[in-house]
Amino acid sequence: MAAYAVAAGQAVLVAALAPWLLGWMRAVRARLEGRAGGRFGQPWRDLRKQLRKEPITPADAGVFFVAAPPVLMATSLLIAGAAPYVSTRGPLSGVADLVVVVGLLLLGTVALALAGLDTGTAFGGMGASREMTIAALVEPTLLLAVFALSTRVGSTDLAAIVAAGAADPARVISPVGALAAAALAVAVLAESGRLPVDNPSTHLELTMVHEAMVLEYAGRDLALVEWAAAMRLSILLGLLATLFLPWGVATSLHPAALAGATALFAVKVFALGGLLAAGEVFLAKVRLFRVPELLAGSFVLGLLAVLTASVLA
Amino acid sequence: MPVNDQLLSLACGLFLLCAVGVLWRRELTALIGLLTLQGAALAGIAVLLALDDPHPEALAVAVAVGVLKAGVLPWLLRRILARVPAARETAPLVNVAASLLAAAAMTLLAYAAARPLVDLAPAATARAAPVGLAVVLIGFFLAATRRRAVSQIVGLLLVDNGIAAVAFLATGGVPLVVELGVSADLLLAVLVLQVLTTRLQAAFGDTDLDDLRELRDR
Amino acid sequence: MGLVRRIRERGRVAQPATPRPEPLPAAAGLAGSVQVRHVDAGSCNGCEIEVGQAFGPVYDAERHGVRLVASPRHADVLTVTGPVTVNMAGPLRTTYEAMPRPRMVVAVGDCARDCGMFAGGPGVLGPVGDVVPVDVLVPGCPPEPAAIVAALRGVSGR
Amino acid sequence: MNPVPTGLAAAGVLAATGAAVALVLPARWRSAAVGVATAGVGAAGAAAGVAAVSGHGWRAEYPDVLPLAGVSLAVDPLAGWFLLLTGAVAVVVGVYAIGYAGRGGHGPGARGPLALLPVFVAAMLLVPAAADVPTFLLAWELTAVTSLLLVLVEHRHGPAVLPAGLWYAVMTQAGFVTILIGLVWLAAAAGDPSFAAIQDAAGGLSGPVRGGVFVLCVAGFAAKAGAVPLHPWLPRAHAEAPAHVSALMSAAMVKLGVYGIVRLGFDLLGGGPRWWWLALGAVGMLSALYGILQAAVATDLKKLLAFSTSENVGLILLGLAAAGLLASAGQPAVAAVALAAALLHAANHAGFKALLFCGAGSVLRGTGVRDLDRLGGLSRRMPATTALVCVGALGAAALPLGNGFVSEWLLLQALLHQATDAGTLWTVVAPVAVAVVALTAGVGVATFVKVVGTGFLARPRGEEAAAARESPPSMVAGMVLAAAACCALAVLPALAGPALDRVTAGLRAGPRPFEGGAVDLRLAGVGSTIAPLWIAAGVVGLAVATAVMARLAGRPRRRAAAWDCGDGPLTARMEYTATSFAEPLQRVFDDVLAPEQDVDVTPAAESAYLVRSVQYRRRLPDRIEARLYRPLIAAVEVAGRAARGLATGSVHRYLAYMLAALILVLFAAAVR
Repeated sequence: MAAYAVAAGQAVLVAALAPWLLGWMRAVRARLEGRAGGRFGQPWRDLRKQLRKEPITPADAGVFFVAAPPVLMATSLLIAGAAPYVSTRGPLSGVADLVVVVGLLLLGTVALALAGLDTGTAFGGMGASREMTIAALVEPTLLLAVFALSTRVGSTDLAAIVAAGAADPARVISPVGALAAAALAVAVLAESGRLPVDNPSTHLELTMVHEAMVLEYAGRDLALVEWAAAMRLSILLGLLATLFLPWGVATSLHPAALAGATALFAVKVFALGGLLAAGEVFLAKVRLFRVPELLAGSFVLGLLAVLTASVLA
Repeated sequence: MPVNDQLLSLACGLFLLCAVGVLWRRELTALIGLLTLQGAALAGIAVLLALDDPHPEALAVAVAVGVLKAGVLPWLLRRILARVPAARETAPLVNVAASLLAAAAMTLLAYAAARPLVDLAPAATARAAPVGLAVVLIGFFLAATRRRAVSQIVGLLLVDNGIAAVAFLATGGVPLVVELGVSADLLLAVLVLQVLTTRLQAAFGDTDLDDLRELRDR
Repeated sequence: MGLVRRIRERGRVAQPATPRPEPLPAAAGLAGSVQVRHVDAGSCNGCEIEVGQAFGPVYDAERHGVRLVASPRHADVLTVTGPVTVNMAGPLRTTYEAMPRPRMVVAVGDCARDCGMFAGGPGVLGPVGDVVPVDVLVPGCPPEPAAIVAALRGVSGR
Repeated sequence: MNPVPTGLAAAGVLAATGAAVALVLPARWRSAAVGVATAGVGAAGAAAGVAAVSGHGWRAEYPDVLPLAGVSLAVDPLAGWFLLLTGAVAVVVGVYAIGYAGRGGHGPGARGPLALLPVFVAAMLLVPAAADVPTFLLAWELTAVTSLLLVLVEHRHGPAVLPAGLWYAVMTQAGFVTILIGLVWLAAAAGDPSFAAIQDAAGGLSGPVRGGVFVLCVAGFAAKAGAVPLHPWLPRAHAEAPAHVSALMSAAMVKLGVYGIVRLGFDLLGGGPRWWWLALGAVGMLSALYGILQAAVATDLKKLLAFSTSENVGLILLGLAAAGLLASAGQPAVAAVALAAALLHAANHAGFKALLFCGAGSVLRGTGVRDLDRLGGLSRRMPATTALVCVGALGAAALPLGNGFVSEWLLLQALLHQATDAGTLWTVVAPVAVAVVALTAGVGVATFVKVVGTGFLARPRGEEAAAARESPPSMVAGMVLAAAACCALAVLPALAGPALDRVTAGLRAGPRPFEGGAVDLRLAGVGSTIAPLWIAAGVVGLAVATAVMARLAGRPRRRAAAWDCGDGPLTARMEYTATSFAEPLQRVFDDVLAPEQDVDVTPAAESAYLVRSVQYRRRLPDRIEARLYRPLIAAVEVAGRAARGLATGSVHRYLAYMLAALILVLFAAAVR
């Protein structure tokens, strides 16, 4: 029972943290660009307002358009609850599998892509087409990184991987870990629609990927989509943090350990987010057809990680 | 695993990553930067091996390799680049994504092919020997598929670095004379190519080596 | 790296913020968050330059919870500039219709208020208020960025 | 009473009855009677299969049925798995055919095609039940002939049907010849044509014989399975055959090729050296990647599904190859997982592909087109079909909540398990295989988003789609059955666990792949668990909860015209089409697909800079076919022309040839 409470707590934690993370990243960026920028809590205010506004369904759209935001939100919540962010003693062992997590993320992407196509607008279709292309090309990198990580423990169970890493830090700081982290980091950028793959703050439709799919959403639909997108960023950064900096993740259900792990998780995710935001100041979006190059590079990194893992085993 | 072995595997990883990075990047300055880093990694490997078995000659080779690969050769390349305005590999014969996949395939091949070598001397150092082989293959690939003269020189230097790495790792060091002889050859090659590039630039306003076909008698 | 040095030397270019203005009662539902969609209904583009400045690093409307968005579906506030021309009346109306309720219109510039120097011109239909209901007017030809920011702050309440 | 022979006998009787009834009854009742009979054949076969996988073995000899060889039947768990799979597909297709073939008695509703349908199903059921080489070959050929006739049913309706039939006939017969040679060679070497005897003798055969038999038979089986590069018949035959026949062929018949490989490689020959499995794995990876890339850029719905069949067969073959490789490297526990993954994926593919081909048939019937670029808007006009196709697409895309996901997860588990003592080869092959599976899965998702998104959602892109009608209830009912099977496999794959345990145990492939678990699928050899039921419950429950909570928090929904940037209403021509959706992928894989594109720009008369119209044309020739088969066909044509010199039309000459041949044979016999 306590384990289920931990899972629910994790889901709530990630859901609550995600808008703050976005605000923090915007603030870092604004600071480096010489602007004053909004407050950390601004994304939360945006969400609160959007939730109260009226949703609009395009005339030709059907059930997919309406269903996509809750489905996207549900996949994010499920991953947030199942992944061992705070404790490795999660109850959802058949869900907290790295391959399942990759699949659930893809399911959310697909829901949104279908919604984009369901609107019948040119931009919706364009965004869906690009998003699916990128998602398809990211898969090999993601799974090779999974491969490299799972080799050490002989299982793709996230809790087992994190627990093994927390028990033996030397395994994490190794060439395998570094290569897998680099490969996964590029994949995370592509999955969460950050620079240089997609520009989350663009207003130019022709360069949009994620934004183009959601141009038709309004009101609470939009709130759910943006909230879920923010959660996906937190989830992915959280995965990077827990897999490659596994220290502090609670291996018991002791309240003190859980509280410490929660605080540490927030610190790790915010640090990674700040790093990402600072890095983005120095980057420009690459052309869509240069993205495969980037992903091929990260694919090679993943492959090297796998090879290194078997050489050093 | 002892610290020394860890450092060695780190140096080997860096060595291979630099080669992959050379395929990844298009800016010629970045290529030279990566080559410098790779030279440093190679020197690092040599130093670590020399420390394993303290030997003044081996240490001298390591230092010489470091000076040459991370100092002299990159400096020469930068000088070439300073005279040639085209600073990017705009249209390689094989596109970058395919090159990277080819690099992955070659790494796998190197790993599979070097297995007997590893079994022969099952030391930690020999286990990393496939890295050198992979770099040799990547170097050849680079030289074969890039248009700019500077990229091709970098490719040849990768080949040399790879050979040196295999020699170091598999045998625990190359005889001083051999290594210095090879390096002198290479220095000569770079100097010749430097002259060639400058002439090419003067004749065609470009350093695309495919233009050399124009010189053929018809 | 040059960019790092520039960032360190330049620091913050945003002007210090003025005290918080009186919030509009009509905008209470927005609760400190305003997303803006901009429509140029036929202006000389003078106002556009000023609107652009309002969202630039110096005036930085983002710190008051105001953001430009790419679709009227995402927007709460429509900023409109210029006298409404015959050809832009329809698109302006559709844009307003496309916005989810509650929604507001901020008319920017003298032309938006009374067609300014273009009044009576051929192809000019009339001021913005004739086409969509206007909640806030920002006078000026063109208005200063600070005035635009102040008007938007009135809507966002921050 | 043993249920296996009862089921098989019932299937035989029902098939004969169905065929007879089809020939006798008037057109009005024909499709209903035959549909019910076909479903009955399927149900009987499936019942026999269920009995076999739950432990009822059976074998019987009928020496008098056929002269010389006799007929020998046996059903073990492996045969039972494929009986179940084929029978279940036949139930779906039988119910579906009641409506699909009930169009006034022409095309698929004519006497002959309907009479063939139950016979085809019975022939397919006979293949896994065969227990010696002659029976197997007989059943195989019966399947090939009936399916060929069924492919040709609509030859008056389209010019592409006859060439499709020709391709299929040539490839399937060539495949039959290689299987014939291989199996006869094997039987000769073993000294007895019965499978049991071959199994006993196979261990003592020499390496070259075993290898030769494996290569010959696998070539034939892979051709039947539609593996690249033996696939060119598949997109043609599946696209041109009536939908229910496509469903049977793609979901069931293609699996018989897989059955053949499993039976031969793991049972009759009992495993083999590494190069067998490396070659099989290479074919599998090539099929998977090439199939899905062609599917991703295809716009013909049925052709797309056919290429997706190649892809899935590729994944299955990859699983088999991994099983063989791991078994030869001394990793029986992981090998069992890989084998179970391949078998489960065969079942999953049967489920979703039967559903999708039936759905394609409904779309074709409702609109008259199968070009995705002219479809769209069907979610309003054909809601039931759309919903059911979505279930199939979810499975085909291998996304969580779909049935394909579970088997791909299993396959990945087997490949990801980095067995340190499995040797260098495995260390090098496994990452490549993982990358191929991952890319296949990713592109597969994009492909099926395209199918659903451009085929069924938003506005219709052509007037045919605008006038679409929903299918009759029996077609929908058939699809509902298939969808129910998909959902069951997706949510409770653990139910298949004991059956798969028994199949792998019967093949002596290794220990049981699964540890018990009513809801979770827990792997014995690999420390991983998946709980599809909890995943599905979590996603659905959380989505409903989110939707309800968001609704309570906010205002009522409004419907408005889509945002058109203020410039007039959006037309269907502004929508993304299937071609435009796939364009980025096509560009990324330009070097592999080598599309032929033309862009014609017609300028206006007033100025060269004003464009009156732009025309874009794209053709995607099958490159493997062009490079591999065109030269072959050309060579055959040259040889044929040369051989025409022998045939002058003189009867005396032909008789003389026969005499010469007879003398030659006798001479050879005498010398020997």
